[in-house]
Amino acid sequence: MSQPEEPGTAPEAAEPGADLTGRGPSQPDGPPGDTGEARASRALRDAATGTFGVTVLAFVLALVIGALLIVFTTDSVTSTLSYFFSRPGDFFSAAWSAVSDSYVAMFRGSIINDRGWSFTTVFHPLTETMTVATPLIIAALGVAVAFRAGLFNIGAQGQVILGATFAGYIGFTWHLPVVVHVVVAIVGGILGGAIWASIAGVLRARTGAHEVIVTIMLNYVALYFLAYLLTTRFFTHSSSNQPKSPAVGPNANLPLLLGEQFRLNAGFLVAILAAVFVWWLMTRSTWGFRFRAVGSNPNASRNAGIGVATTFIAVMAVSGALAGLAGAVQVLGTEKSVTGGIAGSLGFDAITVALLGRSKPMGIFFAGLLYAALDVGGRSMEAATGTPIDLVLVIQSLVVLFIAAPPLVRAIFRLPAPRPDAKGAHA
Amino acid sequence: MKLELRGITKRFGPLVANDHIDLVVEPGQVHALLGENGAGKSTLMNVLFGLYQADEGEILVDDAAVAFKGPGDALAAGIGMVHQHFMLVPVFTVAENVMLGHEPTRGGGLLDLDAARRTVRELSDRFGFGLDPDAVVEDLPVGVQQRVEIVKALVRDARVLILDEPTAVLTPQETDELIAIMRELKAQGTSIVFITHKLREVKAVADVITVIRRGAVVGEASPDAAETELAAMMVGRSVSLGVDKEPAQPGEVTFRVEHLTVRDPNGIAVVDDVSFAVARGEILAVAGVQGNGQTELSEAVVGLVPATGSITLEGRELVGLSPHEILDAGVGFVPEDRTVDGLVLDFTVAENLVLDVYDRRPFARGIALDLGAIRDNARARIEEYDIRTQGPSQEVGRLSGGNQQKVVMARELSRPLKVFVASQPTRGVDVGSIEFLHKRIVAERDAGTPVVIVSTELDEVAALADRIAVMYRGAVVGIVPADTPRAVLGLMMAGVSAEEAHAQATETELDQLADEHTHETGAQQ
Amino acid sequence: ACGQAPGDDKGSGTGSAAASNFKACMVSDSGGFNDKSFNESGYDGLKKAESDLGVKIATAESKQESDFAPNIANMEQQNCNLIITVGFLLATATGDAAKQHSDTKFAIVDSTAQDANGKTITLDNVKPISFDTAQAAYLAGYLAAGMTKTGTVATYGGIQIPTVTIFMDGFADGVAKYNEDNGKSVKVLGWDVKKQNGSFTGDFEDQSKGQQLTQTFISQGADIILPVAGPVGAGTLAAAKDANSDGKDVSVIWVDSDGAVANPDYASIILSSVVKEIGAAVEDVIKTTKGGSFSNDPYVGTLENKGVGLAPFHDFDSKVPQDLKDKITQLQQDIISGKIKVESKSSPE
Amino acid sequence: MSAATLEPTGSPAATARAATGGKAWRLPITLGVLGVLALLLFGLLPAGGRDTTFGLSTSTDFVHLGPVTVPSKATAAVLSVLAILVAAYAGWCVSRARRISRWVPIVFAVLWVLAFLTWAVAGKSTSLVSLLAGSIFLAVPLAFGALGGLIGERAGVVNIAIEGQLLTGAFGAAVFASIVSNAYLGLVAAPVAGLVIGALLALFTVKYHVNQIIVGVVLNVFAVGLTSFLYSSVLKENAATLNSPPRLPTLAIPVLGDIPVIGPVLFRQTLLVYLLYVAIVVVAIALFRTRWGLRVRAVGEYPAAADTVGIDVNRTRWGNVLLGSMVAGLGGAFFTVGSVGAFSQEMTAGKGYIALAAMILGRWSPWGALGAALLFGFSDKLQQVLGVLGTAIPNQFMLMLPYVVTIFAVAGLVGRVRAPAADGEPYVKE
Ligand SMILES: Nc1ncnc2c1ncn2[C@@H]1O[C@H](COP(=O)(O)OP(=O)(O)OP(=O)(O)O)[C@@H](O)[C@H]1O
Ligand SMILES: Nc1ncnc2c1ncn2[C@@H]1O[C@H](COP(=O)(O)OP(=O)(O)OP(=O)(O)O)[C@@H](O)[C@H]1O
Ligand SMILES: [Mg+2]
Ligand SMILES: [Mg+2]
Repeated sequence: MSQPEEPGTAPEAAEPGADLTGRGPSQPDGPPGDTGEARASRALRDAATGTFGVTVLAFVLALVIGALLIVFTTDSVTSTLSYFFSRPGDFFSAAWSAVSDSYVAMFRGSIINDRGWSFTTVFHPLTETMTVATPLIIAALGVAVAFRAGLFNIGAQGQVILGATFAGYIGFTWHLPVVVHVVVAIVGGILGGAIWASIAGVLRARTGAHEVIVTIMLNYVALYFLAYLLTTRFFTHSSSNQPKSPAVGPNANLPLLLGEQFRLNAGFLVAILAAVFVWWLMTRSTWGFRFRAVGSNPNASRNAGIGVATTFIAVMAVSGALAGLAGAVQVLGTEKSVTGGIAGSLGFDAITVALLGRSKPMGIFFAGLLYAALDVGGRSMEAATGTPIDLVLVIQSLVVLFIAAPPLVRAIFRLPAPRPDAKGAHA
Repeated sequence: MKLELRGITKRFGPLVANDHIDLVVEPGQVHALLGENGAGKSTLMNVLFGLYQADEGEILVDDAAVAFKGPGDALAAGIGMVHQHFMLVPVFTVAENVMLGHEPTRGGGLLDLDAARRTVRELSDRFGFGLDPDAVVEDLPVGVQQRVEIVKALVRDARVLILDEPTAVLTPQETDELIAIMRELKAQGTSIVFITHKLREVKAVADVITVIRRGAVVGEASPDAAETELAAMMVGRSVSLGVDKEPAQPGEVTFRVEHLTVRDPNGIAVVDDVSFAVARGEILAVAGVQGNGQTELSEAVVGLVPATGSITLEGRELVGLSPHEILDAGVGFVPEDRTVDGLVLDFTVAENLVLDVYDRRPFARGIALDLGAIRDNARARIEEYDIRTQGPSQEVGRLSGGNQQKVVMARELSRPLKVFVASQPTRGVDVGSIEFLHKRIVAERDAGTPVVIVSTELDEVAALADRIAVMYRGAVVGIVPADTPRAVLGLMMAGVSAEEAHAQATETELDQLADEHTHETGAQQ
Repeated sequence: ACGQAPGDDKGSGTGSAAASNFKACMVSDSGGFNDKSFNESGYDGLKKAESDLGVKIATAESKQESDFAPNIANMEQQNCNLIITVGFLLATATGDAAKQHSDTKFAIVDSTAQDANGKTITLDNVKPISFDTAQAAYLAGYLAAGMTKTGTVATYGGIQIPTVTIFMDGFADGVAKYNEDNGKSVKVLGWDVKKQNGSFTGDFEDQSKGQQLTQTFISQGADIILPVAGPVGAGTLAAAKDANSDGKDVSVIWVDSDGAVANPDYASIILSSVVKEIGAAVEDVIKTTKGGSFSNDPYVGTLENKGVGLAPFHDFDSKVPQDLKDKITQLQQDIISGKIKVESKSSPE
Repeated sequence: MSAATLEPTGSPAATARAATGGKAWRLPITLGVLGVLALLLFGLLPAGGRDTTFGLSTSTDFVHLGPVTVPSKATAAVLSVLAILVAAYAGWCVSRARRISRWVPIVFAVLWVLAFLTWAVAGKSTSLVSLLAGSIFLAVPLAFGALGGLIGERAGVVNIAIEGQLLTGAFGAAVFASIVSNAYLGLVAAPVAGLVIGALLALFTVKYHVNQIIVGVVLNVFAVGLTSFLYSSVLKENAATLNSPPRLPTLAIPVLGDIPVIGPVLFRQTLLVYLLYVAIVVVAIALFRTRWGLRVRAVGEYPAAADTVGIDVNRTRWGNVLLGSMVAGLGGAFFTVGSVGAFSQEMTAGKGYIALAAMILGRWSPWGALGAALLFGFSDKLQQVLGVLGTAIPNQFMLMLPYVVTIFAVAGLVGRVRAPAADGEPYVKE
């Protein structure tokens, strides 16, 4: 820097760490001349108004609203309303127990079961959350890659289906040695997703066809294509007309990480690797540079000699490859056989997770775990208290919305805005 | 209307862009703001216009404090503004842009487009801008967009008019027109705040000059002060305003354009059978009124628009190659519109500085980026080009206009080149930096690179050129020596051939003639 | 809100049956408990068991297929005595869970427990509950063929899966039987038994597609339609009613439950229904399990055990000719006695 | 300044950047190839001697047109040749550097589809009226959804939540119409229900700058959760009072409704469909001809520019998101009072996403949205008709038809579309 002593410019030392490629403004250090005291009090305030504090408050807020919904829909509570004025205590104790039962069940179902009687039962919920998060994280990474390159891949769903189909088919048809089989099946899944997404990439690059349209349409095509495959002997290997494939061979299974008691499998490691890979790809590789440049300003990229069209195709292929990998992990890790609903709502949940994680690998990793925890916890809440799963969807969406809107949470809790230079770049 | 700014302070994070600035604009006064790139001029004006909220200080209109929540309030208070970064809706027509916000309607909220067209024509005729009300703004060269922006501000009859570098891409004649208008407005009692880097203009029109440096007012100057004095005040050191360069030592001719033709979708030749050659160690300046094909010519060189004919660099044919291959072949390119074509605004300074070399050594090994090398490069360029930024990792979009331009120039001039093609290379750059950039361009020439400069700025053309090619309606009217009188150039820019122009341009009628012809050109294209 | 607070005496159930410690649980397939089809019927059976038998219940609604295994596991956590899973999609998950938890009883609706490869496995603690719906659909086909005035009837499904196509198979075969017996040539639109291909809406949600498909059938001359598509069947009811107000005479044969009861507004156009008594079967298995006499013998609902059947004609009772009624009763006897074999590729093994 | 009296003309650069020459040939070439394919597949290759019968009227028509029977092979050939001529005309236009009228692809499409139908229905008969009326029917929610979406997106707010708005609209219409036993009042409740989602969308995106796509996607989940929850906890048990709404009656417009073919297709519809016609026209005019529309588009393209001329960007966005959600919500009424009556869970079945695609395919314009919705509706209905007529193609592939057709339409005919430039960008001031 030319004039470090000038008051108008931050001193060299105040430059943010080594994150050359970081998007948002991220100046952790205060302005020069900060006194230690000011720093300390600021740190305190930041803790409350900072990202973490706000995330916690967002959670609290969503749970409070969820609690209201639970209270007013639980029969044991609403029945006390009829005599609320003669004995309000009943209402409050019923409400309290309904809400606390629900949320305790949710926590026990998704994080740690403190009532468990063995290591297995105590930690089982957490591993379930990790298991469910696995494909979600991977698919969300795919969505995020496209998103940062200015493409909106709404077709993760279809790509997951193709990935699962390819991986599954290799898994239950071929017979290969240990390790090799699972690797080949995974590669097959990656290819399946990449090919499917590339259709949208190529059409976008060659004809300008908008990727949102094409990927939405391809979702349906993939769905029906799989439905068709499931009626053929070629695919189901049986004359029964159950639309279900055989299970993948033993060598094609992703190995379990914690033994038979847990469903947690090596897919979780794959998810971690994928996150690291995407981080590296987007911030440390020339490909990522190119992806991001085209995403931000295709004109300037083209002037700088970057092939915009080829980049579109590459981006979609990488994005689809990750979605395909998610499909592969789903089949080889937990589901074992291919059915029409193999993709569930993975593709759409992945969009939420990707954006909730601000399209960054670390963010996605935690967003995926959070989303999965809500999912897993919600199901155990339904099982334990009868709170319908649909209500869980409502709570889930509220949590996501509030977490994504720190200023709203601050406004509700009447917290001061964070220092301008300390604000996290919210999506 | 009297306007007063008191103690205005605006911070961007740790950066204090405006530091307790006081400014008084008297009614009917042209108040010039001078300051180097990044001094905080635009920021101050944006605060005044309600686009930014000041952290401290107050704004007084006719001695009463006002609070502008947004530009709407400022407009209502009678303030108008021409923005440095155009505030034009790219997909709208000129007429739509001009009427936006105070649209004439025909009852029922239906737009009266005809009325808007008439308004545009009237104003455009008055200033000799030659605007087509139905042209779509994004299709227009920046110079024409600049005129739209001016018309848009004038059409509202503001009582205080802020002009943030309105002349950056105007021809000298257009600038003179604008100055005439400013005088006229001033006579009617309009106050004007005028930001420019061109000292000639300041001296011509300003009543008061305030100089800002690094966010703070450093003093006032009189319009009578010498240009060098003003320049020194702005930059804080003495600046030499001319370019002292050795005469060219043209070497071997390595860059040839032959029968180059670019057609628009309707088949009209916007670059029409253009041929020229540039030798190593020589600067060819392409002069001409905006919209006569210079933009397309430069874009054709880098393969951005399809062209026929031939462009050879050291014997290698460039027509038909992709931009990637052309840049690889050693072409350095500075597009005329930096924010649209030159920079990725939400990339960092460091990233923008390697935008076209990120994938090769030393910035990449295989497909892995070397962030250290990228950062070191950024540090070096920032230092060398005096780019005012909070650091290599600041987003380029947050730099001041002139500093963004320096980023593009720094990037293109710091890789090994076999030819350098630049459109409006010093658009919006302050005098101190122009001096530096011009020196850099001359150094590139002296290192043996053929250089092509496209500029509407005759001062710049005169300062840099070894030879001048004048374009008119897509064709090269003639290629003349650098010392050709301005009057002759002016005639040529109106389509008169070089010989004829020389013949016509006798000493006595020179100025007058040049004026008229160039205006016609402006009106026609 | 000013009512009297109840007394403190806890425990005395107000319901019909005394509370029991027996807990019956149910896991739906991805259609959810409001699918107007087998999940919903199963759920109704569970609810009925709750009020009739006083058992405790817990439910888990699956939103997607990957929910199956965890949902069953959650039910395990709830210490259920009996876990009922609904739908063939849960076959493997049920098999796996049953193997792991041999002291919990399981029942699976519309399928058997299966291993990972989809092979049926017999486990001591799993009771398969399936339905030979084709038998009842066969009667419906015969009925439709006998009632059509245009000589064309139609059927369609939501998605081509066995629990859907078994209806369509039976229906088409029933029509064929009618043609054979009476030398007629009533046409069936929407399903080709031999090719196992026909008309589907593609999902179990989009009722407007069902409505349009029905409209297409009607414009191609069909006047009796059998939708096998859960809630999408509502589209058929609407389309039929619209056609009738345009002067046509179209009627509908409902599936799963008695349509005239489930859709009272449309009773006037519901000719009959192919009923699959999932609810009763579920309640029954809860009852026997609670009573300690759980058995893993497969239950197959047939005409014989009234697990499937043709619903009453309700509004159409007077319109169906007596000899057709007799003929159908006869057919039913013949099927029960085995004289006529109704076969479908999708029949339970 | 006196010299500048010359008539200004467009700068040459203006047009130079607009497009590149090669693109112009895409349309004629695509049409030409399709035309020749039609001639081969439908006209020349099939065996002759079969007839195709098209029904042209419904039983209640005032003027009863008898069905038309034509020789399949010859008719298909003639129609294909006509289509090829249209393609040739388009080519002629391009070679003369003339604008191709927007009717060209429409006329071509009609001829091509007729040729196809003549071939597909060879030896059988089908009703054209039913085919077209069905297409419109299936297009209604898509068109409403797309229209609602584009109203928001023109102001720069991406509306992925169309699905949620349709769903809550369907729910609101069903419940309210049930309670008051009046289908028309359902049409009042539907927009209000859509507004709930719209208000949340605006709150989070416009006021709190949350990523618009995330909010949209999440609101869809929210809408599913909320309506499903209310359905199972309230509606199911009280179906008779809360979920058995009357359905909108068909209203035949006098005279217009009696025109052969067109009448029953266009003018014997429910009020909801007529509202769609009105909405399309009104929004098209409002968006492109009025002050409101100009400002909205400015906000969607370049909010800062709009701001600098005194347009309140965020207020405009609020307004448009709310308006758009009401339009989409109204479209939701189609699913209940507009068609089957009762609400059921997730009954919109992804139509909101198709509507989103229709909006883009229609280039964010009301007429385009309608066209795209009709294209989708038509191919969906066609798929059903062909399936019912009997085909060897597995039903799963038939079901793909509308989706594949859409892909071809966007890739082959529509090409590059451009979203409002600020679509998805929150407007944040320093
Ligand atoms: N802005 C753009 N949008 C869409 N397509 C573009 C754009 N710019 C270029 N293309 C298309 O991209 C294709 C290839 O572009 P280009 O020639 O720049 O790539 P390349 O340099 O060959 O690729 P690479 O950089 O991978 O070597 C061409 O078909 C071109 O029309
Ligand atoms: N939005 C922003 N965020 C952060 N910094 C900003 C922002 N806008 C301007 N700045 C910084 O404020 C300083 C003043 O910028 P400003 O645009 O006012 O300069 P200027 O005097 O107009 O320069 P120029 O002559 O180059 O236009 C610069 O250092 C610039 O980087
Ligand atoms: Mg390239
Ligand atoms: Mg500036």
